[in-house]
Amino acid sequence: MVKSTGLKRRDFISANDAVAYGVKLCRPEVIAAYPITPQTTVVEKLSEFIENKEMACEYLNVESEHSVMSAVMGASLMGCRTFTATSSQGLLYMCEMLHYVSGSRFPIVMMNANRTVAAPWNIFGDHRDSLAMRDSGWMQVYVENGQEALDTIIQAYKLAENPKVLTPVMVCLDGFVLTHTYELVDIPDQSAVDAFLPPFVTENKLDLAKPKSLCITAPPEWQTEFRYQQYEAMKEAKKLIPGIDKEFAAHFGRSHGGLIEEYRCEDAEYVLMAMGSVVGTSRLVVDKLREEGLKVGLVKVRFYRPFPKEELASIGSKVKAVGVIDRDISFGYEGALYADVKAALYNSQGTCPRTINFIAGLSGRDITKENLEMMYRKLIKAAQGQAEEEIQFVGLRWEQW
Amino acid sequence: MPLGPSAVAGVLVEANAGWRTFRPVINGEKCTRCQRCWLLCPDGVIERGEPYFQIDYNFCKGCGLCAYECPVKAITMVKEGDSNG
Amino acid sequence: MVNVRNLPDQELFYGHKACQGCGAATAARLVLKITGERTFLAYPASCISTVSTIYLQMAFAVPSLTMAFPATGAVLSGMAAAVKAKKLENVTVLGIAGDGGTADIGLQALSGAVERGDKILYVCYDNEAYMNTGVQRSSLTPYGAWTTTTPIGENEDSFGKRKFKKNLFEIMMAHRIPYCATASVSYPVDFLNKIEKAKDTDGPSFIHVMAPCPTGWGFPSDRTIEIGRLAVETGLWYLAEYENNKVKMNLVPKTFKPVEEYLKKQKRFKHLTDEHIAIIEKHRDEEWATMGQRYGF
Amino acid sequence: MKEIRWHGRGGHGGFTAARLLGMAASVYGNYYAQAFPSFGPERRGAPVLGFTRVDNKPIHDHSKVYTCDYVVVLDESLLETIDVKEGLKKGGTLLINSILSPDKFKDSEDYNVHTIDATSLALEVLGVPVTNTAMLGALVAVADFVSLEAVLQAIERSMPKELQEKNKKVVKMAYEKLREGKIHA
Repeated sequence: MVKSTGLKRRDFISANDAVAYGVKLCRPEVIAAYPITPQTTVVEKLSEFIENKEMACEYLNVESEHSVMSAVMGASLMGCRTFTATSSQGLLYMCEMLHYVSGSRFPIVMMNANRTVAAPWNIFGDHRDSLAMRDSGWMQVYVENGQEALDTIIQAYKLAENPKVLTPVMVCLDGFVLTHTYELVDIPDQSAVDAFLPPFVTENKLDLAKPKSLCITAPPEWQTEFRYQQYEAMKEAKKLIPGIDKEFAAHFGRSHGGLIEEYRCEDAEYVLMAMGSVVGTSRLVVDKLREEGLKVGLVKVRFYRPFPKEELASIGSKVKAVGVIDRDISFGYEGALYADVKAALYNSQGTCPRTINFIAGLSGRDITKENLEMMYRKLIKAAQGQAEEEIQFVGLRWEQW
Repeated sequence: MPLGPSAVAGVLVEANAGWRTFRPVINGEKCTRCQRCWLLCPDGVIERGEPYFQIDYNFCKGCGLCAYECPVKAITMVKEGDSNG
Repeated sequence: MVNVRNLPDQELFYGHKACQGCGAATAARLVLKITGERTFLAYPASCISTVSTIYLQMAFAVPSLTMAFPATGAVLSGMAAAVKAKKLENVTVLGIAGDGGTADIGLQALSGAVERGDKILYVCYDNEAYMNTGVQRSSLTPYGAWTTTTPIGENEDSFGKRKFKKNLFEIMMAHRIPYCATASVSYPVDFLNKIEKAKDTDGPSFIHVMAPCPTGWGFPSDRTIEIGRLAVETGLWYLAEYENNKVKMNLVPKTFKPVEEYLKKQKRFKHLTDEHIAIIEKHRDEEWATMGQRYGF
Repeated sequence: MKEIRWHGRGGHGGFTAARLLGMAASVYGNYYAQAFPSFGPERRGAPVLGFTRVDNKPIHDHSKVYTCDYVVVLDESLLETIDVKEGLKKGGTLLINSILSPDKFKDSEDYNVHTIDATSLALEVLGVPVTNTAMLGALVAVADFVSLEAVLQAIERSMPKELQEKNKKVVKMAYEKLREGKIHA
């Protein structure tokens, strides 16, 4: 968070409000939404903008998340820039439509307030909802604070709507810890955003002048080719992401690191990799341990899809141990992020640093600075040869039962 | 390939003629051009031509509906391969 | 009023792969005769999608898309919102969906779109079962009908579907929709007039059109129109429209033909006993009595 | 880093006070700030918490607040069921809405206690017993990281017009009372 002075407006707002401001600045033409905690205040704010004539946009109050994604797809396939937001059960309820949207190449941007998935029913944050949507063909980006949330919405449209990409983006914010936390946020000028993000123009739409059918049936003879297009589009996106972040920095004076952001990794021997709000807290722990002379570093995995395989492999090749924090567990295996990171590390040179998977922060359980410090110390010991479980649930409370 | 699964509208790659066992044949003299067959044909293959209505045999599936519904019995179903009535 | 002679020659649904004698294909074709080239069309995964488009073929000549099964109403809402956002004029946002895609899995989305008052035209072609997947029961399958999921088994009380058809027309009326109607492909002029009214409605409109299915119902492919006509003549289907909070019956038979005349022509009913037939007849009479009271005829 | 914990009841605006303080310190002051409520569905009348973090450098910490420099209690009855001093740092400050004097609450030299009859003040000016802004004014009087002027600006920015003047008045009155030591300073 850079305290910028060159920009017009600073406000003390929640990350959900920051998302709403980001969306407003991108001038979507159609929004459809269904409320769910902790996403709700985003769509409330957008409704306010529209009712106050601060924003010209068609707003549909739709009856379910499945219909939400169907409605924004309907608008997108008519050539409109669209937005929606959801969370948790709602995201799962629209799962079918996520595939329709990505498969038919509509560059919808959606905010997901990360919240765990029932049962047990719970409204608090972890990444089990969005990670369950890993293979839906959407790009996924996890942000660290309100400023990054606002900025990432703007970047997301730029990325999604690139003609070589035309792939939807899910911007993920940790429920409550980010969505309902107020911070100082720079709200860019409309003119600055307009200069960065041109209006949405696409050939991939229903057009009376050039009638065609979208989202059609493809038989086995052609399905693979359409899937290959999606695969290529995501690869293209991966190439573009760092450049879009740089271009954003040139316009707005802020950067968030593209695919990943490294923190004090230059000479690091022990690094933690994580997504979302815990990255912020981890920075403090890195600073503290660095003061002790420990060579620790931190990697923010900003994009989960496309996955920053080479970037992580490059870091992995230089360090002794890598810890991965997952606010998720893939039952029967390990954390979803960990599995991907580990595969990336092995792929680099056939060797791999010592790795540990920390399962933490499930359904809103706080990840404390003490937890994070413990993770680093375990990594250091593991690198020195001490036995450590590969998959560790942080802060289990069995003893209190 | 198009970008994404899309297709230009109205593109047909395969005729339906092979579906038929019987084909409808219009008797132009009996036909009153009431348009009932034209209206009801599921495949829209009847053309309101002048002086006679015609059938697009590339896409007629031979369902027989036109012959059955013709109020003046101006359409007969003829087995494919047999000579026209 | 529609004059058939003035309808355009141009076919906007052509070369499709529907079964011989398909009632749904006739319905779709007729709808497009009225809405014309300036139509944006959505249909769910269904018979209509399967028969119209398999890459590269595309039998619809208007801009269209295949939608998820439950989502027709919602995608139409989004398209209608886009029409407003883009300030497009003189266009129709049209949905064509089957009975399952409308009355079962798609009911939520349809209800939402109608409640919001989005300007869409939704046509439900009713072939009374999930035909695209091979004749499974839907909530619009009639009482006593055989389907692959209401088979005639060894159970002595097994006689096909045990429940009567859901009343979709009344569900739409309960929304106070600006315009809705029932129709039949067997009464094409009535149907065309209703499409025209629906197209010009300011807000959502809905047409429930009976579309006999030779394959699923078990009758020869040239009898589609006759079967649909018999459904109306026996009183098992009716032609009505609703606007300004009033129902108008378009056709009230003075006497009904015996229901056997309809049922016995279809394989799906061939197992029915006289008892079942009596139940169907009684139900028909009760339904008409109720409608008579409610709608005042 | 200063960490402030607000104890209130659902619907009493405790989090609004937490947020106004953060806005005053960051938008109208030279600090960075963060504010968040006790997460979850809010039930009117139930004990709730609000938190404000203020620092002179960007705040990256997104873990919970475990220790605090200031504890503000909007409703004295909360003291019966909640240990409001939990996590209060040595040298920290406890600010309570009460007609009683501070020494009634002070059982240790480790922290300072201030009291103010915020309820009477709120009733007098606002006409309703909503004490969040009175307590905010009182906090400004005893804390050193935010100015009265900044708080008044924050109110102007974020409150509906019809509430602004009265709330600014309450803030000023509460501030004056604690500054002047008229009531149990």
